Amino acid sequence: MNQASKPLPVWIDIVVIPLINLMLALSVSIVIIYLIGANPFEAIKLMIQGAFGSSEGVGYTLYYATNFIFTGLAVAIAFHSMLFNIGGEGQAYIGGLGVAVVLLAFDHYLPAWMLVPMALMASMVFGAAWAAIPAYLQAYRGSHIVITTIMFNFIAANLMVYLLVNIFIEPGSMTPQSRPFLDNAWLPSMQAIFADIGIKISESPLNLSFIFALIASFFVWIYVWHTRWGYEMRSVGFSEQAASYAGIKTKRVVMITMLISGGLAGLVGINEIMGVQHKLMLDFVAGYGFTGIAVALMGRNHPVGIIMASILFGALFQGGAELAFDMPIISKEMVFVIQGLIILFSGALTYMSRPWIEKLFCVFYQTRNLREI
Amino acid sequence: MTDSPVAIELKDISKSFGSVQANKNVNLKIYKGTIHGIVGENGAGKSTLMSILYGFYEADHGKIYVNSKETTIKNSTDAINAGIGMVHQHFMLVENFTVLENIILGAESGMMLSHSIANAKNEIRKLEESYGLYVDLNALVQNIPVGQQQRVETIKALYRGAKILILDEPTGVLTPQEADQLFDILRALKEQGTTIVIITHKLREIMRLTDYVSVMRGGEIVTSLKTSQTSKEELAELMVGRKIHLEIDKTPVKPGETLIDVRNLGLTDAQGVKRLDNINFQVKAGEIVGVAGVSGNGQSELLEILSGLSPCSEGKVQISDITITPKRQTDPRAVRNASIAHVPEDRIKRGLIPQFVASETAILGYHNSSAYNGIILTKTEEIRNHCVYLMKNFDVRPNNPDIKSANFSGGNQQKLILAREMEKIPKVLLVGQPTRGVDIGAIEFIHKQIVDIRDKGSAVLLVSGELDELLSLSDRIIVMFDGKIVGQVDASKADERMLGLLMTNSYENKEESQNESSI
Amino acid sequence: FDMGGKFDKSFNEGVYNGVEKFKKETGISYKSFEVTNPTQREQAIKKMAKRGANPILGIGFAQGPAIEKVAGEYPNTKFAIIDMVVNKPNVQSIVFKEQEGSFLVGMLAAMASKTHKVGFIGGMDIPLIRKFECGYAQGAKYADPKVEVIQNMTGSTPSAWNDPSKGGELAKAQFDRGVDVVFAAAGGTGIGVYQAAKDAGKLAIGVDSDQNYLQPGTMLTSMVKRVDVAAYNFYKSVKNGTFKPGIISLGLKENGVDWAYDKYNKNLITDKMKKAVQKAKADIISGKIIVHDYMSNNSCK
Amino acid sequence: MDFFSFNEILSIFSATIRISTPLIFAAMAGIFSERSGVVDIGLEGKLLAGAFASASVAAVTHSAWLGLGAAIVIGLILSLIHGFASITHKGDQVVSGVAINIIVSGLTVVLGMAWFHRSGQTPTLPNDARFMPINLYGVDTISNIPIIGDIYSKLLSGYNLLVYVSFAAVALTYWTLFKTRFGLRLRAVGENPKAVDTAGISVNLLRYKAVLIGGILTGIGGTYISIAQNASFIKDMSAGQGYIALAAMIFGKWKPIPAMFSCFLFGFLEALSMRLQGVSLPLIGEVPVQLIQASPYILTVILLAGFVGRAIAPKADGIPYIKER
Ligand SMILES: Nc1ncnc2c1ncn2[C@@H]1O[C@H](COP(=O)(O)OP(=O)(O)OP(=O)(O)O)[C@@H](O)[C@H]1O
Ligand SMILES: Nc1ncnc2c1ncn2[C@@H]1O[C@H](COP(=O)(O)OP(=O)(O)OP(=O)(O)O)[C@@H](O)[C@H]1O
Ligand SMILES: [Mg+2]
Ligand SMILES: [Mg+2]
Repeated sequence: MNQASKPLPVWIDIVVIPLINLMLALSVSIVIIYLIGANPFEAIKLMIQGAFGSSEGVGYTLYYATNFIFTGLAVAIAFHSMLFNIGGEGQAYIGGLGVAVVLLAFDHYLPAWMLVPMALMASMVFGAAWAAIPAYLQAYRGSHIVITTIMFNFIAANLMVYLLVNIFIEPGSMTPQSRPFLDNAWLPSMQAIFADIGIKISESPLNLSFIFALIASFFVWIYVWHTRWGYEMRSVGFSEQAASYAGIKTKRVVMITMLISGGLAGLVGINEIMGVQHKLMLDFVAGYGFTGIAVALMGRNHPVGIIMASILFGALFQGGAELAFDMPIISKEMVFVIQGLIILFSGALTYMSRPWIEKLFCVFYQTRNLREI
Repeated sequence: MTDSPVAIELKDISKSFGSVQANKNVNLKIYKGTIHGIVGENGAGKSTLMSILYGFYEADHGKIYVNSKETTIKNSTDAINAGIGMVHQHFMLVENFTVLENIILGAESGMMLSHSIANAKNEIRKLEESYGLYVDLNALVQNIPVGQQQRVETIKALYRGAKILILDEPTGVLTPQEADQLFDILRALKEQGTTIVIITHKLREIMRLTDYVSVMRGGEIVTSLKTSQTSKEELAELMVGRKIHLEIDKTPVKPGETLIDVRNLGLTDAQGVKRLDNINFQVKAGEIVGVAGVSGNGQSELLEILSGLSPCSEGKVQISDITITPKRQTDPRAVRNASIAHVPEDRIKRGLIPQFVASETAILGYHNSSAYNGIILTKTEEIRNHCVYLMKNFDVRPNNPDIKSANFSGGNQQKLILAREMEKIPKVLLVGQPTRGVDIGAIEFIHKQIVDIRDKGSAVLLVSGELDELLSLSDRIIVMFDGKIVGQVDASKADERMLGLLMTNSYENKEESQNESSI
Repeated sequence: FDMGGKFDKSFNEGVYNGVEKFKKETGISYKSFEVTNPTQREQAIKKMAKRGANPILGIGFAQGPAIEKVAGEYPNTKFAIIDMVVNKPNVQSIVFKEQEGSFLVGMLAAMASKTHKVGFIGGMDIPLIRKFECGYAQGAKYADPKVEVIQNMTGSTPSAWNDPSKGGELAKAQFDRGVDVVFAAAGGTGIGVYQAAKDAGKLAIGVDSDQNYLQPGTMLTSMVKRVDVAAYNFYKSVKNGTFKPGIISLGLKENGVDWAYDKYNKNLITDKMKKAVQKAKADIISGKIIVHDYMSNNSCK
Repeated sequence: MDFFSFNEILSIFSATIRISTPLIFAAMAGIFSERSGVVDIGLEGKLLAGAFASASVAAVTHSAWLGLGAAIVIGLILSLIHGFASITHKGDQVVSGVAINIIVSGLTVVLGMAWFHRSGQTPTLPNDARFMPINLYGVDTISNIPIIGDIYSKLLSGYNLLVYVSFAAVALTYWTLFKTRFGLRLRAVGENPKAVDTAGISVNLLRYKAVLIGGILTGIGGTYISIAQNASFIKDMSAGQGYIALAAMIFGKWKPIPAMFSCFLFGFLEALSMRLQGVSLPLIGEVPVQLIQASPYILTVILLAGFVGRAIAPKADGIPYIKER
């Protein structure tokens, strides 16, 4: 969206500027942490250590990143058709429902290698189905997708409470959650996978879904930029009139795009339900759908950017949790503040420092040129 | 050159966008009360120079003198205060505002709108009367034809008290009649002391209208001349740096089988207005049929139906292998598969996707072809090579498939679209406004390509607002008025005057039909 | 020690008070953590165990599975969980008979009501909240067979526990239907219910902690769930070496639940009401009255 | 259907008005902002911040008015931040809004704990530090007249001042947008900022003004939530109303009066759903609570699909204005 005004070496745009933004966000956080009476440098050290300092920390970071990659991709792909899918939250929730339905129905009868693809399908189909009505209404009735997807988030929440309390609940249980799946319906954890090949890593919720997320990113990249369908999708996004001139069925493209988007969001269900919780429960989406919006925008709607932004957000979540754990004075809300500041500086004030750097860069080059003369 | 005082003087103006130097040490004097033309190829830097004068861009260095006083123009407010007004090439109008609201925007006479509106109405009446600038003040801008929109822009400038008026390619989108009216207005303005700077690609207009003319090339002013002391040919050569053939060499027509057969075609729009009424004509292979008409008389609708973009409500069309009736709709994809190519009238909105790189635009509409697709993946290399090939064939500059489509000049965008549509030598070629806003070097080239493809046996249907283009390219010309065909003439036997008369068939009804016209 | 995060405020505050009391008395420090998403529950508990924290207390039913898992991995660490049953040799499960406390406040509501209509406002429609509601309705019917119990749930998303505006509107809607005493089991949402009751001159009943002080004159009573005592006792027992795994079920008899009677609501409770409630309490303790538990069959009958 | 007596219908309508008030403030704020071309997802955060500021200041000073003032100041500050990111630095408007929401959600609790030591809640306010319901002139006498009196006393009278202010805000928004010079320019800048720029008006300044007005309005809206509708701040008490307001604004096609009515619609559906819980419908029997709770959202979708045509946003909405293009 932002047009770079003057050409600078690429490394400045993708390395230096993001770093500066991160620094700025951290400086503001430091001031706030100092004001509430904690040692800010200790806090930041804890946060970084928590996120990346141990294989367990990294595991958690990547586990969160997995969710963000799915929801970020969902938002991004819709964006390429100029559709603002705010419904990732609900689609992920329903995607998890799909996973649970399949696993609860078949975990007694089928082996793991059959359950995994079935659950993958179910998560995507359910997520896509939840996106289908808003998509249809947008394409054929002109209802604004932002409103309909927001509404569908609420509807999904109500549906899930109803189902969990009245249908899926384990009899006699206090908790509105389904029975745990049998072991064969658990997605292998990274720890187990690494153990198989002889590498020991500490336990974390990180599981095979992370690989699925990377594969999904790759597919999105291929789909958007290297297939005719992606071409059509971007055409519709940039110019509906030109797209129809080119013989593209714009309404169908809107439908397909939203179905893919919903399917991607639904994959959160694989990570959470099949990979980590091993049962259907309330509120397992925990806002990942909304975070996906920020992730997609920060990642410039490109899979590589989304993966990087997801890891940043994963680190914020994990590091933040560790920070709150180890520094009682810092509450989870304080961690929100730090996260918000980082989003603000790296996502919205992205180019704030650019003019300065441009100047610096010019001066630097001029002096170098002078010296050469 | 003369003793009349200098209204504007530019000294050493330079401006670059990144690595592109759009203006290089430009020096220019414009005399008070004259009409000064600026010509130059696409991308020569004309618009940039005028935008600097109007404060839309800031020059990297150089000085501007207005009425011999050095003036800093950092933004449009400065320009307006210095008495400069501008009619931009792409209108700066708020489409869903009324004409009146657009005129007073930024020049309101008080806090309250009602007050401003009352005041403005009187003043605009005065402008209307003294210059013949009539507009419907209460119409929404999006509902009035471009000619009217341009008047709105002009009134906007005058309403702000402009004594110096800049017009960037004002006639690009106007019909000859509208252009004539504009020139009358400009002459009236000049009479009353306004200084006018006009950018145009049409040398004929320069010769008819201006007192002085400056030629730009590669960001520099090559020369400034008194119009009476130069000629079209000289200007053309100065612009392009080589000789230009303004005449087209054409072999006699050798018509083949009928490829477009339109019978009793009719179209009634959602409001129940008849946009097309009982249209009948044929186009044969190896023949160029031109469609003349004041814009808004059904030419665009005709093109849209033939290209499958919109359905018809009556009659029958046989085009290539495709039959179109009200019951049997078709779509652009089927049309293209039947070897029908379409160069749309509005290149920015339909013909290309500004955000796509050139190679992507180069396959728009053909993107499903197996030449560019594997089973799943697109063949990126093939697409790029194809684009490079098209660019070479049609002399698209810069010859780089990785540049965003938006960043080519209009003429080059047009060449790329033409290249795409003509490369496969379609059976039928539908072309709308092929040279709108394109410099004469490119026009020469485009005309030659269209004649070439006809000689290769394509049936060409050409919709254009340029009468001389129609006259020199077409073999036959049909004239449309109010959704009907009011005349079919042999191009070799027709002239501009005759077409003009046909196009305005019943002049008294014209105003009415324009109000009904589409956006 | 672990805070059950998003659940209700009054409830967590109770635990906090109990733990603070223990800390003050013994000088033993503790670590707490508030979760923001389901995955963090296990993460936090495990981390505490790993760091050698002993004992560890999980608060709220949502912690159950996490405690169960971690307790298996750290068999030497002593755990306790409130509001949930976990069958492990090193886990003490502390559950409350909320239905009994709710029964008593239900009686009070019915007796205080002039319209024979009493209200219940829950947070989310989940079993725990139905347990409250069910006991409340039984108590109300016991005291006044003609009474009508009108119930509402606030929502289906976590914001249902923090939406006082909606709580207030729900209360007003119930008042419009003739309710004049309302019991809120909805966390932060309850604040709005109490405020609405005060603004409308009706009565309200608090939950978990003694909330009578919040709106004196409006708060008829509170259904007190002595999580503070439970937490305190648990730590104490570990310290004294009297820790016993298994289920501890705290009802009226064990002083785990009760109704609040203090200086703030003295004037609202007549002697007659007080007597009736005290009698019922005794009857429940003695087993003469059996309050049906929603959990036993996921139904209120 | 005979579930609802006349009195109950009146009470549904008056609940509708009470529920709609913060939505209206936020929706008007959204209209100002988006009409100028700046998307404002941060409405939610600004409402919450306003709620916190007014409750805190009112708790300390015992003055509702000072609370209101503080909320407005906070709204302005947050708007400046949003403007700084998305107008001055052409940053992504949605990301900026999301960031503001997250920061506010955290910071209100952090500050609340630091100042009032009550897990993020502010002290309960006495009535004289709140905006209390006011009775319109002559309510006591008129209320005795049947029907008309009921309508007057129950439907028109008895709201707090800010409810009436919200109606005034709608009128003022309408007037500003469509009757003043400022409004003309504002609408123009959201449609075609280039046109505004070439007309000699600063695009950025205009957008800042619009966003700042939005800050004032959300400040009032937040004040309503914490010290008029309620008597203290509770964490996350805006509970998604900012997003609903955004939806209402789109539903109302970025026009003040239709947007107000869509706020009413949301409010009404919510008020209705509260009263439908536990009521059993003929034939169907008792409807699950969740279905009733979801009904406002389901109905909105149905209405959107059936009755409301394509909503067309201001053309430049969400697009930072970069001159050199
Ligand atoms: N905003 C911009 N950013 C980058 N380069 C620009 C920009 N505007 C113009 N240029 C460059 O400046 C050159 C001159 O552009 P300008 O618009 O002045 O041409 P022009 O003479 O008006 O062309 P035309 O006849 O097509 O209107 C172009 O070749 C282009 O490369
Ligand atoms: N963002 C940009 N980057 C680089 N060059 C640009 C950019 N925008 C415009 N240009 C250049 O500016 C010049 C003028 O652009 P403009 O949009 O005025 O087209 P034009 O050539 O004047 O159109 P027309 O053919 O209708 O007269 C073009 O040569 C184009 O290459
Ligand atoms: Mg130009
Ligand atoms: Mg041009």
